[in-house]
Amino acid sequence: MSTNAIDRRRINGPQRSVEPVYLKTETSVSADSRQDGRTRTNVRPIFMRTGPLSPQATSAASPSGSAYYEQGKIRISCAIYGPRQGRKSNPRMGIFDCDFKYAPFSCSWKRSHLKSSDEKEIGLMLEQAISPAIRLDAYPKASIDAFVTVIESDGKAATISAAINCISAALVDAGIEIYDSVAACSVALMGSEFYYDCTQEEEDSAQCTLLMACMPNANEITYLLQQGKTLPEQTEKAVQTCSDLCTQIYAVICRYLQTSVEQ
Amino acid sequence: MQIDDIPSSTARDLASRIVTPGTAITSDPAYMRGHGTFGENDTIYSSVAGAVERINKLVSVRPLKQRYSGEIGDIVVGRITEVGSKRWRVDVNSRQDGVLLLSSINLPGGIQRRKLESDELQMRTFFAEGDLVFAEVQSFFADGGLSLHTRSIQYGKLRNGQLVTVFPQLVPRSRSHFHTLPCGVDIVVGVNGYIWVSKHVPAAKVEANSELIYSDRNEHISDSERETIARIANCIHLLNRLYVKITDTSIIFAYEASLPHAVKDLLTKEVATDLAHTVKARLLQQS
Amino acid sequence: MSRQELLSPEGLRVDGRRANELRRISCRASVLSSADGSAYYEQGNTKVLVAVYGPREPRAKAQFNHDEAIVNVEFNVAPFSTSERRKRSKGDKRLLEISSFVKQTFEGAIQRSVYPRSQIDIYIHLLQHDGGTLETCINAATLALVDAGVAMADYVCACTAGSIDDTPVLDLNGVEESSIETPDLTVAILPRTGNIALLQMESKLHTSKLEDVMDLAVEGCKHIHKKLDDAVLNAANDLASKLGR
Amino acid sequence: MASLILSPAEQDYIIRGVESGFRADGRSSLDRREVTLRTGMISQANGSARCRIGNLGVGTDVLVGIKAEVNAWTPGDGVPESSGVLICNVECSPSAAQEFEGRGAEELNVELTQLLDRIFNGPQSGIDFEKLCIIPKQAYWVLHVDALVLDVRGGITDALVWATRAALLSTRLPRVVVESIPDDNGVMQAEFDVVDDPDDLTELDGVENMPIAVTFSRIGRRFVVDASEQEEAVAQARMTVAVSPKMDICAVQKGGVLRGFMPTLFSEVLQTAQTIAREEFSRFEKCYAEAKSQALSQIDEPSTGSTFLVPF
Repeated sequence: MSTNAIDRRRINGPQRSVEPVYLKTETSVSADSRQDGRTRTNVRPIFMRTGPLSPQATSAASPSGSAYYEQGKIRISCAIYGPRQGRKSNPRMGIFDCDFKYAPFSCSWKRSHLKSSDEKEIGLMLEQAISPAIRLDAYPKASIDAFVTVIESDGKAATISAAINCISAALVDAGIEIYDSVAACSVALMGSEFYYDCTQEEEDSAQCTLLMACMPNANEITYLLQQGKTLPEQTEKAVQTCSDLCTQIYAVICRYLQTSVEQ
Repeated sequence: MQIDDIPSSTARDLASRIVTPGTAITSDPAYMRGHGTFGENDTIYSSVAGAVERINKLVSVRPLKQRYSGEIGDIVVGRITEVGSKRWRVDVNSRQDGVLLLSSINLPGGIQRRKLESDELQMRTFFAEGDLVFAEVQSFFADGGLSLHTRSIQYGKLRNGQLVTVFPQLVPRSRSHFHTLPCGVDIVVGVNGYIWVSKHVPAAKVEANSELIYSDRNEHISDSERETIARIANCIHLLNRLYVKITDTSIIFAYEASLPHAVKDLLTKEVATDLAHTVKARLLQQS
Repeated sequence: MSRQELLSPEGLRVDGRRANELRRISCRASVLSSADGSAYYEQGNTKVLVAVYGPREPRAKAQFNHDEAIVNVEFNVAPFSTSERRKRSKGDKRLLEISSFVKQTFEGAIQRSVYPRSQIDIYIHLLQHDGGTLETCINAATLALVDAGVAMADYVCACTAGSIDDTPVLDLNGVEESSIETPDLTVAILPRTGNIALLQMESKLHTSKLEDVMDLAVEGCKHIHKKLDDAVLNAANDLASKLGR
Repeated sequence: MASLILSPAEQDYIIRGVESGFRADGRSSLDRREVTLRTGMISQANGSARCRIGNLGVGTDVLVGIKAEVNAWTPGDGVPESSGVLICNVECSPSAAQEFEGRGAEELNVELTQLLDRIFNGPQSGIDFEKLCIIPKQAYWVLHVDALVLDVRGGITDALVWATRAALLSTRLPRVVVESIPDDNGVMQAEFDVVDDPDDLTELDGVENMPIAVTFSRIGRRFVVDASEQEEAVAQARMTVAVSPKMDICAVQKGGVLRGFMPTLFSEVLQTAQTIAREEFSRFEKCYAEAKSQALSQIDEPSTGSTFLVPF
């Protein structure tokens, strides 16, 4: 996509440069054999580390908590600053603020350095997904800021759910009080079956994508987004499958957090 | 068109005239300039659109729609917007926020308790942002701001009900603004257009323990009380939309006229129009 | 559009008006429920909606002064207002210019000393654009301010005028305004005293012709004053009758 | 949406009221306020509508204008080869709330714009975008949906979807004539020109099965529909469900930062959304028919061309 606003602080390349249009390869998506060999209900392998950006010596500049999260080709890094004196403050409870940014090289087309409107909206989504889990009343007048950078992205809904998992891990690393960790996952409807954790090609050819974040122990859906048309029963079934999938991802996150704390 | 040109300009005739900004009212030097007017080489011109009012030698123009401008002794309802050092800023639907000083509120533990140092640190135990306060205008500041006080026992924090906002011009100044309606609902009619409709709490109960005056907890409100409060609130909305004086009598008229209808239909177009006719008829008949 | 077509030999203009004829004006006061004062104003095909709030507590604690009200104007243009859809960003210079013109005009007319330490907000929405933007904004803002009961020394009426083939022409529409040869001048006056609140012209006009173009515009303003006065009286009488005055 | 701060006592009063099924204005949890709809008041736009949700002319107020423009197709635009596109843009005016001045409304504008885009731009909206393509790989129609929010008294998402739906229904596009003309070296090139005739206008296809949105605000342990301003200040979360006339779910979006929805509550929300959507569609038809008749009657009475405040 060409840059819309003229960005004076950087060297702007040619006004309009376009992603090459690849010859369409035959993508056969069937129940058991997907493009990358996964089965329909198979989730891409998850790898995560907490604390890469926040060395033990806590200087004011370093974040109070951070996490690095990989899910298949998706790579996300997140830093948490806070609780600290923020721009806007609420006397009764803290404010969770989230800043989301794709790296210019992270998607198949070059992303602009300036924050686009869909990045702003994703930042808002992450706030709505995570802040129900944080004990905001324990931090009156303070603000907790999360800065999420997507290093590599593969599938929009999958990237957002990975970002949510990454933030909830970083929150634990930052020692911020939360009711329960938030786990997120996404499914896409192709034909009449829901495919778990889809890549960008699968998402483009899907009729509908559904993204859900929930707190499995607290049994509460903290975020839900469906894009595309489905039958009501399909939405109901999708929410059910998503909550089961979230419980599994939640288990992975918790196991990792326990091992990292024991070290 | 000057007043003096009219041969028999009786006071009543003068009063009922609607003027717009820039029209000359009178150039008779005997008259003095009041609100809503300004003088230019000894002619009085009106600066707002409204009805001319003449009180013996004072000519003023009261605009039909204007924000509340305070008078000393007015009973007002306000919402705390900001907690400052030893003071609260209160939104009273006026040109600027009013000020409630820590020294002009009742301290829990009765009148005789002296103001302590710690009170200044725990301002939010008395009033916090968003709280509704029932107060009286005590004085004016140099820049026209209102200084409020809540020193009498009936004043203080408002609970157990909901707020309705109306045009300030519709609330006439009267002796008392705290009424208990026959249908068992308390209303506080603020002269600044904020009206608090709440469950009836016997006055004796409030005086019993003065710790209660700053609590945020509502008492138990039964469904029938809740329905009556909602009915009264909708009636006040209706009166406001009809641009009719809002007094306890007009509210009672509207309440009685609304009884045959369900509460949620009161503000639908059909029900509201025929309610409007009955209420206007009774008001004309009564006045 | 060659100049000749703008003014036909018989003296008729593009939309059939005479040289000294105003476009059809229709306006109503108190059209928005939540604003203190509001007005909807149509002059020809230019339609404007104005909401006035205030005088109220200034939001930004920094900019208020203790002895008089400050006037704050925000002017935004609906993207569907022009024939070719154009979305303007918040910092668009042209919009800021018009809002500063409106602000200067009303800073003189409003009796700001009556409302110390407060702020009067004027929010203008241009719903349809066919020439005479500044003119319609000022007239609509006047109507909304009077509807809000803000103390003003007098109405502020604005009108545009220009000259085509050396004949002074009143109230230019979109086509006449955009053609390069016709100079256009906007004048805003306080009708009672005739004082000029604003005089704005961005094109060349020979000084000899300036006099009669200005007089024509002032004539137009007087006519607009009558229209605004009727609208205010309608709204006021309507409220007064309800109140049983 | 607009940050109205209520006292703890008022919040408690509203929450207890909702949980006992009796709201502050007498409505039960599923009752909606009256809706007034007007169409065709922006003559220069291809379609326009104005929707106010609230009783006695006091409520959330939205004006939507639709301008259709032709755009030349270029490969990298992300626009499919043989279909038109719909671009939404929502602006909250400072007349709705003082904090919307200057850049104050930017975050809300982004959220509402993305929500409208999620509902109306794409196959889920039911609009036949193929018909909006003039010449594949060469030229297509772009529908600019611009919404102006004049007043916010709760239920801003529903008002936006109502107004956009009415505006798209009343949209008329000029007819396009496509013929192929041999260019200088004999290759047949497709050319088009737009017929500028006010009586020869075509409607959009498939607009009758556009969805309608119902927003559920969670208050305490229950939820309410069409929350008022005070109820939205107390609500801890909200869920907007867009339902098509054939009872398909076209979009679901959760909002609100304080709490989430229990799965049981969500399935109840999904069922209620369908029953309410049926009533909303019949109500929409009635309002839209009245709006069209109102538009005809007003042509001879320009001064009330757009009766903003219903005279009472």
